[in-house]
Amino acid sequence: MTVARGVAPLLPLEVETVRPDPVAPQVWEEVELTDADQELRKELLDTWGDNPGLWGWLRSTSHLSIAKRYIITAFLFFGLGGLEAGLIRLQLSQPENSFIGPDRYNQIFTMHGTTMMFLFAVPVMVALALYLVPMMVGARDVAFPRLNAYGYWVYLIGGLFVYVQFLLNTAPDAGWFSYVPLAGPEFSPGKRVDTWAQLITFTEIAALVAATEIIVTVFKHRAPGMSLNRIPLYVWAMVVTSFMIIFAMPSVATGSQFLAADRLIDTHFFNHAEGGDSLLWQHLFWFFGHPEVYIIFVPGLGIISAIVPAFTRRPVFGYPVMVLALVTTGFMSFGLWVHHMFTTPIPQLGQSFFTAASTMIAIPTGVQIFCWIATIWAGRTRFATPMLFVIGFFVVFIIGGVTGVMVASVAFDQQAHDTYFVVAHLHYVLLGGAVFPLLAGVYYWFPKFTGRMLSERLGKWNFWLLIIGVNVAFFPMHILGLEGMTRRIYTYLPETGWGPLNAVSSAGAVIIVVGMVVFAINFFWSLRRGKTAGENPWGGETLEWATSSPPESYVFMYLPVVKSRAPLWSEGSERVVVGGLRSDVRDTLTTTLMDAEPDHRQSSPAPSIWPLMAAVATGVMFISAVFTPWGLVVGSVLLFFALFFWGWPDKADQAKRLAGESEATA
Amino acid sequence: MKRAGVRAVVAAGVAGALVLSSCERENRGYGEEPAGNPADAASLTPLQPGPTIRVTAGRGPYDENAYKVNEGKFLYSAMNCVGCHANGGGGMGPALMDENWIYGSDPRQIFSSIAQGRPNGMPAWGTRLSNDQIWRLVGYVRSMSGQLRKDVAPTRSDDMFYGPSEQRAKELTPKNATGATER
Amino acid sequence: MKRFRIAGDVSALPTYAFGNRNIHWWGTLMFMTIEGMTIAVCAAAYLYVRKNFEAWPPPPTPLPDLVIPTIAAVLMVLSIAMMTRVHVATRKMDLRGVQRWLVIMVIVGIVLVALRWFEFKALNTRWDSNAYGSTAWATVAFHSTLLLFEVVETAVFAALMLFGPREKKHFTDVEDDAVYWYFMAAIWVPLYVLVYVSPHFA
Amino acid sequence: MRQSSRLWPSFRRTVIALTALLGACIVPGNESAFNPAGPQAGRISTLWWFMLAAATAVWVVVMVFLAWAVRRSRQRDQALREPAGDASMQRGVVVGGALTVLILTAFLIADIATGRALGALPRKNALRVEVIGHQWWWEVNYIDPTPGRIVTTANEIHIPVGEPVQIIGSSPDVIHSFWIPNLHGKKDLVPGHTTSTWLRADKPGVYRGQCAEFCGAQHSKMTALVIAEPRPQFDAWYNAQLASARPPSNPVTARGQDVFLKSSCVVCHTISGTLAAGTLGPTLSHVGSRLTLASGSLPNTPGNLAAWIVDPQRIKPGTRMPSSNMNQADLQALVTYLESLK
Repeated sequence: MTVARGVAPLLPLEVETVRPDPVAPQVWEEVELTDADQELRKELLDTWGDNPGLWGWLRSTSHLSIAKRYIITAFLFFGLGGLEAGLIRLQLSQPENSFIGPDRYNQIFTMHGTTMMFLFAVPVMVALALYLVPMMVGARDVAFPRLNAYGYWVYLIGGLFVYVQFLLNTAPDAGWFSYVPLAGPEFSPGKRVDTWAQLITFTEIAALVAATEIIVTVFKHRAPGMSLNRIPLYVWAMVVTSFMIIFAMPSVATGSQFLAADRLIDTHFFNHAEGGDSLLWQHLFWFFGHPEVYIIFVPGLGIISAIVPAFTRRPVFGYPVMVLALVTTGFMSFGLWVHHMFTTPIPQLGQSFFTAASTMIAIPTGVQIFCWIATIWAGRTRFATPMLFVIGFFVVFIIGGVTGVMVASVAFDQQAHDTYFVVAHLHYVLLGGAVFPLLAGVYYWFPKFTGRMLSERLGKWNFWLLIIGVNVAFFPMHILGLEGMTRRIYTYLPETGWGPLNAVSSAGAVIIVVGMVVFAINFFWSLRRGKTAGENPWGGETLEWATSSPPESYVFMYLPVVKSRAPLWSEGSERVVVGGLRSDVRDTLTTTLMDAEPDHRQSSPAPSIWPLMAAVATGVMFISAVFTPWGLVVGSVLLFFALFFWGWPDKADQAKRLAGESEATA
Repeated sequence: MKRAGVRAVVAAGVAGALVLSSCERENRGYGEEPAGNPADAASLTPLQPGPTIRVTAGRGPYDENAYKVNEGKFLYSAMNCVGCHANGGGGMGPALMDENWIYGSDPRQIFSSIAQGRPNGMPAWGTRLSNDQIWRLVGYVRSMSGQLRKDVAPTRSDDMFYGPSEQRAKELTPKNATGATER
Repeated sequence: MKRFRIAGDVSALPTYAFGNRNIHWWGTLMFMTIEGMTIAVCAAAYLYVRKNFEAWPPPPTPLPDLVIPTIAAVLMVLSIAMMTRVHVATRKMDLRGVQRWLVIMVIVGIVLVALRWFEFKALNTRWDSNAYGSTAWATVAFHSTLLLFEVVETAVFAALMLFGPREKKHFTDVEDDAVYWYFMAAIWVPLYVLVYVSPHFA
Repeated sequence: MRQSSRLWPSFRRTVIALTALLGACIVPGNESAFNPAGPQAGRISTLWWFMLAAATAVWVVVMVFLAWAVRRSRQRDQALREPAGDASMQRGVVVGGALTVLILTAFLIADIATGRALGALPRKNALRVEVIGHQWWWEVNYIDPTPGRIVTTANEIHIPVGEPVQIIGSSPDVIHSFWIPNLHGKKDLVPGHTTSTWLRADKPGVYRGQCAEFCGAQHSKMTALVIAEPRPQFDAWYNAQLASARPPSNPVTARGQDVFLKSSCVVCHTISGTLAAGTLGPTLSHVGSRLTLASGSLPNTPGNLAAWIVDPQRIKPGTRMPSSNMNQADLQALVTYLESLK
């Protein structure tokens, strides 16, 4: 079996490992390009650049442009979800409000949950990772570029499908987790819940595909020298998140296909009269549901671990403990889904196990928080907007965390389940644990995306409006929840006494909307008139700051060699790199899993329209399946042709590639 | 240029039809009463004095509305129509899922069959059910023999399974008592 | 000013690698994990629903036949052995061997798909009869999508190796296809036992 | 269990004193878990106050540490790098981690203790009430060995004060969830499963609860009332419910009954002692004595009853009760008759 091993021996890299915690340089110095480098840069731009015009845009497989589209689309859905939240708060701002009828309201709150969870939270974290992870590990592109494009197009088609149905009065109206039998064939006539079931399929495919790419990129495309203990914490967080996606999402993808089958071809998965069980749906959904909220939260932890070193001028304290905590959180998240079902008639015995698991999962997150606080204590901290949002994370998330531990107890959960106490908990954890770190990440990496800085003044306004708005909007909900206000009610009677606190909560929602408008203004204003940012405006330690802002299409002219956990801080006066990758073909380096030694060169596929065609075929397949089961057959034939032309090697491209290789290495 | 224009118009028409059809299918229409007075129900038999006037095929108000037809299915079991008609296969009462219509297959004729009652035991539901409820039953009865669109007809119910649901029923062209096809 | 220091030259490295050194192997592993979880969820639903029945399969439904499913399961296991011929041929870069065995595997695949049609009949129940029928059909149907996808992929690779623009890298891709076939065939054995054999001992 | 129960009340007093400040801004009213009227809700309320205190303490401590770390960090001119710094940080993290484990274990013990305490509450010869959730109202049946003494009513459950009550829940259509915050936690009524929960009201009063699991268009107007009253009053009410509906005593109510029997009401509603025996909707045999109409949507006044009969869709859009077009005189007679059915 040794025939296939590389001809040339592994390269002796004259690299010695630097003291583990290098000191952050005061002033950041950019690399000076020689004439030869300028020449190489032109060739690389020509090879890696996207073709011009719309056709080029549609065929693009560059992870930078795909990830940018992904993030912008996710933020558009965030805006739509926010509008829906605004409508909900308007309707609930006073008792017996006739602003929205029950049918419209059920569609709006279901679309709010579905949009925020499936079309914003997971996709934006995954999209941010698709942009940053390849750069942070020192790779030129994500592992499977065409698959990356396919994932984005499927996500876009899913999002458009559900919102077109919303306009056609066919948005799902059974809650973002569509409990059967209400979402079943008998009690949800029409095509509303079918739309939800197919949306799940689209967003699952997109997330699974992205998770596969992130894992393979981190395992096989790391820069030479980046051994496992030198992988940045953000990248560790994204690897853990990707494994959670791989293991959790098939559960809901299969479950939603069961639900669609029950509704279309009369199967009996959830029909208790024919042996099915509605609790089977809850198990299938929440086995995915709880890891899902950690899939949204763990990237937030990763973002904070990426931001804290830059603003405290020292690496995060306790790297091994942090990685262990991330992995533990990933594993434990699969062991506590039944705490969503404490009030259902399942045996009491199992519930105390899930109480223990739900309580203990707070430990890894707690340890991480203490490590960050220790890092802040030991560092010289500068409070720019990203760091403000990190402090906001501490303030808001910990309230959500402790209420989470409260509802972990079976006894208390019987009072709090499905009330506004849980609504308060989930908003504190999601806004605190995901949106605040996300906004911190946007303020931190915006210079890298666009080459311009977001304005600090607007940033501070945005932060203070948000943190006040979140607390004013969601803290009263704790009290409302324990005063009997249940979830998903479109109105309530005046004598319930919930009016005043709901009015306060609605006022808070207005503050949040104003805060997000300030963010949007800051975003669009800075795009053109923000302060221009160099390669590394914040003096970050990880490799994404070694590229220009915004990065060129080839990202790294030479692949950097990593000597420590903070590569950019241990560079000294020269950047050690590896040369020899071809510039006439999209050439990338594949390295070994443990110590990232160069193993072989891998040519990244050229841009192609077929991922889009495959996504359209997938769309035709699943959308027509809503109306007729035969749609699946037609769609799969179309998908076959799309995948065939996607994978079939292009003769000219192959010839050019092989011509450049000598016989030894071909 | 003209052909492109035509194609654009056709595309817009198809898109419009799609929009209208799904809007109507999902319209819950709480509290809306069907317009028109059912009293002018079509006559029971095609026989009429003088020159024969083509009876235009009428449309029930809920033929496009999945929610109302599904509520009709609820009423079908709640009002114990199952007792005589079974789940459409017939028993004491005639079968409802086949192509034979003794008293006419026009929605207004079905309406009057339910409202006025028919010989051999069909009770008069006119005083016991509101017009809206009877029109829902008319919609459901027509879906049993595949008269309604596939995406409007109800699917299985959470009870014992008696056979393919109305959504998967084959479309049968209705015949009246004399065996001649109605339309 | 800061300069680049080129500490090594990778141009001499090969452009393809076998086994877990190449990224497609890892991609296949991830897809196998996803499909494995999907099958696990179907099996879990099958077992979860079982507790709602006293008799399994419920009385009017006869026991699933064993003849054809057993033949298919044995052929599935044999197909693993035959696929290793392809695997070895790819490692030896033996083009003739790979072409011959891929064509054989496509034929085996078509036979398996044909048998699968009869295996659905051997379930002796419709998917809409009751929860037993639904979960049995779901388990076999999800695996059938794997089988169909794998046979089509093998056919495409056979066409590529026979007629298409071949290059050495494609041997590694055929190897990954073989690995995926092992997974698809191996996972069918427990499913066969679960859906066809276990009702006989309920 | 003996030893810990002596500890428990003293512990409870300190906890309640500690959170009196925060508690002040919460108005303990009807339908509130803060104002337990029974042992079950009481135990859970104690657990809540303990957890609130612990959680607030955790949050405050972490915020204090964070503020201290931020202040200390701004005074440094250079990030701390020597091993001494790492050692003190490690001590901090280890102590923090240990405290977290400790507090979480305390939460766990408190929960298990509450769970066992709830299980240990007396259940002997409890009044057995079957509650069936329908799409958007509650059917209530008092189970009794002798069939003649079974009382069927809707939306309002009378229970004797101080005696355990077993609620046996089920649902024929979608998942509902029976929850009276003042008395006990919620239990989901899942089709195909029956579930049971035990309540006890130690103080008389009307305790309101709402369906807690989203069940369709009118999920928000599906309210249940539990009316706890002393034993004699309960027995009087029970016997009144057993008796069949009062026959009409004057011409107006006679005409009302006649209108009722001739119109579409009989298809869905029952009035014991008359021909009306429909079971699709709630029984109206003693509708006059009920506090609310349409499952808690309206107080039971003649005006509301008339408005509800004429056009229920305006009050509960989506409900299955059809609107009726009867003339004013018939309507008044019908309402008078129904109100007379005490």
